[in-house]
Amino acid sequence: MVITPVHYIIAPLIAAFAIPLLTKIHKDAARVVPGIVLFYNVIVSFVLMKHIREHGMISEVLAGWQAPWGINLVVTPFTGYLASMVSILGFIIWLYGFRFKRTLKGGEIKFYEILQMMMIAGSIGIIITGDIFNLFVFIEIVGISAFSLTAFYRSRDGAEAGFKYLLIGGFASAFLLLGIIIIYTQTGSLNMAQIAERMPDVPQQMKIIALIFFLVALGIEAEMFPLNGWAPDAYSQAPTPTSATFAAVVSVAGVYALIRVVYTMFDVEGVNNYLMIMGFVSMLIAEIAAISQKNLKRMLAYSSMGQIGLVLIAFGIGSKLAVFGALFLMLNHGVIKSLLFMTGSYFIYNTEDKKIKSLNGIYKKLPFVSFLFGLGALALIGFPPFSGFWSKFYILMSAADEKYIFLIIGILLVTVIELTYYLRVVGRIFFAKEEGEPASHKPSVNAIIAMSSLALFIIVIGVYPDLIMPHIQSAAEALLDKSNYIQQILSLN
Amino acid sequence: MEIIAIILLILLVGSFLTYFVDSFNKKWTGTTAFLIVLITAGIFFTKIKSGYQFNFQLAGLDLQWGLTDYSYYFVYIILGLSVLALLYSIKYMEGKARLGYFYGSFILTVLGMLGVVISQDFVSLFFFWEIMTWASFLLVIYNAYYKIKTKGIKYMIFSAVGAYAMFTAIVFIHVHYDTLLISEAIAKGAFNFEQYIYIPIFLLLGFGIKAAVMPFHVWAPPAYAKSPMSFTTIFSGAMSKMGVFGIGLVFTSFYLSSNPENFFWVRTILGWMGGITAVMGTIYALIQTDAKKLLAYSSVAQLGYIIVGLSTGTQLGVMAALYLAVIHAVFKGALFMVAGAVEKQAGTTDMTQISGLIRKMPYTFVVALVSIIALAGVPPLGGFVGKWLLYEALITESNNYILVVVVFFSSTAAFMYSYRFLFGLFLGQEEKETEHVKEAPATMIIPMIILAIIATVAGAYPGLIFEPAAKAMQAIGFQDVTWQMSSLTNVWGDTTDLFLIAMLIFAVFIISFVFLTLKGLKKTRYVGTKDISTSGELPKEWENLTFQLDFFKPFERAAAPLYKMDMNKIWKDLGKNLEAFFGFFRKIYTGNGQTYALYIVIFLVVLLLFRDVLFS
Amino acid sequence: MSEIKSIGIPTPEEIKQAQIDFAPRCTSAGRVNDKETQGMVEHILNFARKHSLFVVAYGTGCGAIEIPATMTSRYDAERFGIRGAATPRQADVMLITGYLSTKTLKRVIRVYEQMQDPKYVIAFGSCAINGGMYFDSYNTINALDRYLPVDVYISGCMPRPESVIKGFVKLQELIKNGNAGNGEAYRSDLDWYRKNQQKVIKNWDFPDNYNW
Amino acid sequence: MEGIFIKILGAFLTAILAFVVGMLYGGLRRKVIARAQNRVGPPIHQNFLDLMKLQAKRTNIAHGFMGHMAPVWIIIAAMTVLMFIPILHGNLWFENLTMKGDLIFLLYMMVFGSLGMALGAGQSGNPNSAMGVSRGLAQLVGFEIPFFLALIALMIQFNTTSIAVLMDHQEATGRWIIVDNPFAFIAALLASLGMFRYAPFDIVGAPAELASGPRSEFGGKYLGTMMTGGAVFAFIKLVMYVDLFLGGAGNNNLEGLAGTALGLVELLVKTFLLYMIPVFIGLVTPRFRTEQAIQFFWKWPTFFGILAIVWALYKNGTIG
Amino acid sequence: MSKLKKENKVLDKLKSVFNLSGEVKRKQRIAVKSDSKHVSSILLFLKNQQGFIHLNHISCVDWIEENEFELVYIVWNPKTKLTVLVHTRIARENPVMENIDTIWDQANTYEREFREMFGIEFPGLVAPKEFILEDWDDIPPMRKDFNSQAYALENFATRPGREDAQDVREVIQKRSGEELPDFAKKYSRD
Repeated sequence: MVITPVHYIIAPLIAAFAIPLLTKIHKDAARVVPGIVLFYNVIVSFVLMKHIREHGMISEVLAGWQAPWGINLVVTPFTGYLASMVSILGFIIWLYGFRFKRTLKGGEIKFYEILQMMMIAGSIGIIITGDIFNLFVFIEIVGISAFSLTAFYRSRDGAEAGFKYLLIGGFASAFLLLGIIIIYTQTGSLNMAQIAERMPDVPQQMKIIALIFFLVALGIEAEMFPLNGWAPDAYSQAPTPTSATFAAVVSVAGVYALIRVVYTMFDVEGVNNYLMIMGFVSMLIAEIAAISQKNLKRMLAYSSMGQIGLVLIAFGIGSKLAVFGALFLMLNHGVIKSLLFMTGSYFIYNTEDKKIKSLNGIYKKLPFVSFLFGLGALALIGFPPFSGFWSKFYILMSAADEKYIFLIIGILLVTVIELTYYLRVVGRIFFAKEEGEPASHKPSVNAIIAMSSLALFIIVIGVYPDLIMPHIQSAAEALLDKSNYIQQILSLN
Repeated sequence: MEIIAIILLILLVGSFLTYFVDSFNKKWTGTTAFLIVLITAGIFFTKIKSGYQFNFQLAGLDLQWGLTDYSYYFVYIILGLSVLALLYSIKYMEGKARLGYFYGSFILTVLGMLGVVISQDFVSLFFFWEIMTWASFLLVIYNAYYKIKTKGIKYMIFSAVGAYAMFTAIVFIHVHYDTLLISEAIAKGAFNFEQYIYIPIFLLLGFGIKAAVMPFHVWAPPAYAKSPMSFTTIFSGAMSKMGVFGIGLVFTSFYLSSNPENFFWVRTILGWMGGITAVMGTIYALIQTDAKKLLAYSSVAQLGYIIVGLSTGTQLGVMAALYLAVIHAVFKGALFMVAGAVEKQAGTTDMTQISGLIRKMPYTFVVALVSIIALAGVPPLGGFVGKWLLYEALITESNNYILVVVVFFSSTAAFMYSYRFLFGLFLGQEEKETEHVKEAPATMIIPMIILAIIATVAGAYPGLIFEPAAKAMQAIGFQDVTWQMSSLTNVWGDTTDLFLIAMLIFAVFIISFVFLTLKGLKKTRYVGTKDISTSGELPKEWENLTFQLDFFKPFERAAAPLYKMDMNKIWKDLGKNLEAFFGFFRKIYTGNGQTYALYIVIFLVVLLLFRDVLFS
Repeated sequence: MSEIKSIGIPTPEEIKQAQIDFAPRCTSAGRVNDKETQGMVEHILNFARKHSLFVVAYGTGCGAIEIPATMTSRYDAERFGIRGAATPRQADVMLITGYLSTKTLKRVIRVYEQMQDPKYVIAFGSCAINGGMYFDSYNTINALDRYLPVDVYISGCMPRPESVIKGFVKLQELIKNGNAGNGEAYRSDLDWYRKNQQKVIKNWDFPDNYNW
Repeated sequence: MEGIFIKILGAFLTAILAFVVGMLYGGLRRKVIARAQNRVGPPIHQNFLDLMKLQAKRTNIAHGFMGHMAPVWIIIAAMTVLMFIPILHGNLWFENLTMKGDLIFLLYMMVFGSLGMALGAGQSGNPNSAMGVSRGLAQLVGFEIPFFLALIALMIQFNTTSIAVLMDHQEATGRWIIVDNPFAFIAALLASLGMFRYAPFDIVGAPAELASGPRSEFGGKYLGTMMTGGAVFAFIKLVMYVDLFLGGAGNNNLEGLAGTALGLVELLVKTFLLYMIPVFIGLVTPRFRTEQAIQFFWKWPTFFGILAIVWALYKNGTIG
Repeated sequence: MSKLKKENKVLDKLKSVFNLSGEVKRKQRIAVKSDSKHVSSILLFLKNQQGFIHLNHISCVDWIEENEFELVYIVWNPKTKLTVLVHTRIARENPVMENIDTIWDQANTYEREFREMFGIEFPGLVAPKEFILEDWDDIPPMRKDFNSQAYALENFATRPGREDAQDVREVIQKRSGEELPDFAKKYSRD
């Protein structure tokens, strides 16, 4: 096998070092090279997915140290699914931001490209690593890229948002490290499979305290209430492709980490309830906050938090159908929210301020972008025949299977709130009387391609979900089959 | 490929095709849409017969599409009315902006409605229901440039609440009865009000909101009035019938049930809700000054009758409901078309602005007259049959004597707004402002006249509608539905012969008309409306002799307590309070990094303190 | 007072001319309903007309107060078939009750023209006959039959209800003989009437076509 | 064949009878009012003279097609309702094409004329007409409620919606429905006050306020035809009340012409007595305002209507 | 004099404030004569200070010999039951008088009438031009130089025999052969 999981990590790292040099040769290199790297990642994903479908999961060890002693990269159908999703979305976001420099006021394009690439690569690393300390390292990589990107515009607000993110990210790192330390002292291992194997021997109190540190730390990354104070500011101040990345990639990685820790490493009762309740609270508060937002990007940020809450609810339910729905929703959310951020970015670009108010009648200026935004909004709310419908459908089905009737009603009521604010924006875009004469920036070709491909995905999956469902199904099975995971990793060596 | 899938595909592709035709050539957009739906209707009625079924799998679910006699009955309404509405629409929408958008959404709505009635499993039902809802939402906000925040959104919120209630019911049917097929759910007794009462209640809530039942009707009047009239025709005529369709489906188990006592409360409550809907719709209709709004409230009231009919559960009652569903689609479709024609030709439908159009738009007036007579339920037109069936059902079969008075009150008060509509638009003073008005173009008149003819024929030969209605009733659980071609019989054996009535009225009409016309023919003069006896005063040009404002003020004063119950205000207050409440929660996100850090610490501490409670 | 001009007395020729002007319109000659030409059907119809007089009372002057008295139990005009009509469309008889100012004349003409044939006019009191005590007023017309065809004048200032009933009985007699109802005469002599009317009513804004 | 001929001839006879009696009753009313006011009053045949005069008007004004048609609607409604109400019970000549009336049909058909005339009045453009129509419709909503309640009471007490069956029942038991269900009669009687539109419910045509309301633009042949229709309608209403509550007429055992004559006399007596109730009430009362009239109907008459239903249910054995 | 204490008090008060002449006509009635310029201030004073809150009437007299119009404002105090008549005179050519409908709304009606019947202009009077007359095109009819009879003869057809409006008393006298009574002679036209 020529292509191994390590290519995911190696290629971006090499490129990151090479870009400053290549920029000297040709100034466009900084923009082209990340694309090549991300595209390579997509190829890697496809090859690996094909491989694991045929031969089962892959566990690659680095530097010759066998697991559990060495660092290993694991591609199961689950991680493979997420990694593919992240890399594809990453590539599309790059494609969208290809001509990004023209919008820059401060900062340098090469730093932007490198950080963006590193953020995506780090997220992939979080997903495929099998080692808990390595997880921490990757989270730090993502975090540092994210802090810098948040403050990329070097404006007052940007700096403030970046600092907030940094502050809270610091808490996350500290707690995560604390958790890792506790676990290491108790199990003497950093390999997740081995930790999971040895977990039954750990004293209950230690286990729980370690779990709480993990929950708080990773909850910050996964934007769980009340740990998500950084998110609205970061989303709204970062460059738009970065916001899209936050929504589609970073949050996915955060949720992955949380789920991996909760599902695989620990065997504590009550975590599921915790996830469900906190997920619901996050969702409720986020949507409530979103309804009174005046800034489009902030609104989308709160909406993202709400969607992540729904994902957590689904993971909290924990049945196979629920996990399936959650994974489906993660994919849908990544796609749809990227689309919304991309289109929303063009709206903002065409108006003076980022206010929703100034979107009145922008349909006439940007018909195609408006159309895509409307499509995305309808899909995100969960209207058929768009892909969002199916994920919500399965999550609610699974909740019903467990007879959580009030949860279902709650989720649906929150959906009504969601629908209200999205349709208000859609109504403004299409039907309100336009005011003023904002400058008209038409979308560039690459952006149109990126956005259209996302929209196409939404419609196709919406009408014929069978295209993607087998993959998600196997991913869900892989996640839930904990013993198989442990055995495979520990016996493969 | 299955023929039904082809039909849906034609509509789907047609929707996009229309959109693109519009950017190509604006003139042909309407015609394209009309042809697409016409072809669809042609294929449907020739190729698909009742009893057709199509099973397939999607997304791991067993789905089933098909047609019973019951759903076929509604297909008549949907496709028939859509074809006429689109024919009408060609000229009506001419010269307006975003035609592609309009027709695309229009066809999508038709697709959604068709999908709803052909679905025989809940997932497809919900799927198409939602398509129908959002596509119609796009059309509702098509005109509402200013009130987007309240009017259109109100419709969507109510629809969404209804749809999600339905969805909740669907998932629970899946959980409790392990089926998604409607027929199986009915067979397993999912709607029996014995166990899991919330399932049928949620379903009824979902359908009831679409059928604009009492406390949830507030979305309907503005939505009906603000949409383009050619769309309101099917919005009020056909789409509201989807709610009726659903209620009928849910009640199938009631009609089939061996112990109907289970259903006593639900049918009583629903019947009363329908009755109150009828009354409130009527009394609000008669204080409107905008003809479109008047018709919209009237639609709400008429839907109330249908709900009452369904809730009786007797043969005559359900027959009344189904008959009214068709006849309401017919006359209300025609009336909305009339309102649209007036709007198109005179620029507004505000009855305080225009009056006296009868000489300018004679054909439109005749259609309006016929439809209004049908609406008011006065013999010999089709509306009377529905009213008769409803009253007889309530009196003779379901013994609901007070409800029948409520319904009767509503339908008597309906005379008032019926008159108001005709008087406001067509009769009264001929003002100078409307001098330029001309008769609407032929493609707008023809569909109206077709509908008017149907309403007339249905008065003498209601059997033409009874026949499919009887079949439909047999499909939802009635046995041996009896009907006659042109007479009505109740269970006590009292008969009313409609054909004779029609003939008698026609004969007297001819005799007295000829007498009155021929007598002093040459010495009878027709004069304008300025030539009236105003105590000898010569009306000046600027003098306003039009009586339009506060038309029914005495009635308003007499019925003042009824007007105090304003549902609209209650909902509005609820919305405002909720938003204020949400604003309070929003303050959690202070935007201060220190606060956020504090949250994290507190959260950690709380988790650590309550770790034994939370985890074990 | 010396500034008031003395008014010239019209010459006999002028008086004669005036009499000629008045002559054909004051008598019942030239009616559609000569007794000779009156057939059986018309006779019966006249009987009905005679006994069914719907009255639109144009309360122009002080005579308006006499009408209610006429309708009361004491005088009981209803026994003659006299009955109030609310609008000119339904009415047969118009009562001009007293002096008629130019402003009112316009309305009276309008009402008269809105009545349907056959229609009758009864004028009350000396003011309606010749101006009465207002003969030299700047806004009271002096000779009503210059402007409208009058069937019966009731003298008096004001006529009491007995006189009013007498007038009605006279009208009934005329109707019976086929001598009342000047609608068609008015129509045929419209030019003459219009000329007179327009002389008084300065700002003539009636519709051009005469409306029966 | 002969039967049909007799029926059609009988229908014509009925129409003529209704017309003559209705007109005479109108004249009688004027006479009664006059005598009550201590004056001579017009002759009884005054209404015929009025009608003749109106029809003999040489010119006529119509304000357009609907205005022209207005009397036609009234005639249609009057004739159709007439054909559905049996004048004499079981009589060969006065069975009116044997269309045994359905009460709900009658209820709707009776408003047909008013609505049609309202349309004609509306086209004239006279504000008074529209105002009268507005009042009339409001009043209609008022008095239809108790009337309908009374009818429902009859329907459920005797399990029929047909007026003919009710008459059969009265003949069979020999007991009038006024005895069987007095409250229904009271409710219907009070409703009839509004139906006749005499004082205090003459708010539609109130001459001093509205210049005779909807009729203000009609004269000549139009007014005459309306009068005809109105007269027929008055008779129909009376006959309907007699049929419903007072046992109908013609229940004698005499054969042939004598029986018919006796039946007609019986009918005239009953209708006359019934007619005098609204006339006398109208004689001594001033006029209501519209909202007062509506509220009147919604109070006591409605109460009696509900009482009638309760009574009917009690008699029927459904309750108690 | 002591009887008319109230009246004199008001008159004295008025005299002390304004330059006017006046007298107490009789019980409860005071007449003052003033310059037309001061009328509005007098009326305001009466209304606001003295409690004459009611405007009874305004009348106008055409003194054609003196070439003046006389306007009389009659105001009334409901508490003391006193009436004050404010007389003023204005020139007959281009007569202009101050508009007082800001003090009493009902003055508007009187002023409209004066405008129409006498041709007096009230600057600032807001009212339709036509009040009683319709389409009047002669000099205002209440002026004494307007010849009503001539106007009537010219405009209205006259019944034969009444053209000159002869004094019928002589005819009566001749017919009856009786002497005219004194009161009849007193009001003789000549």
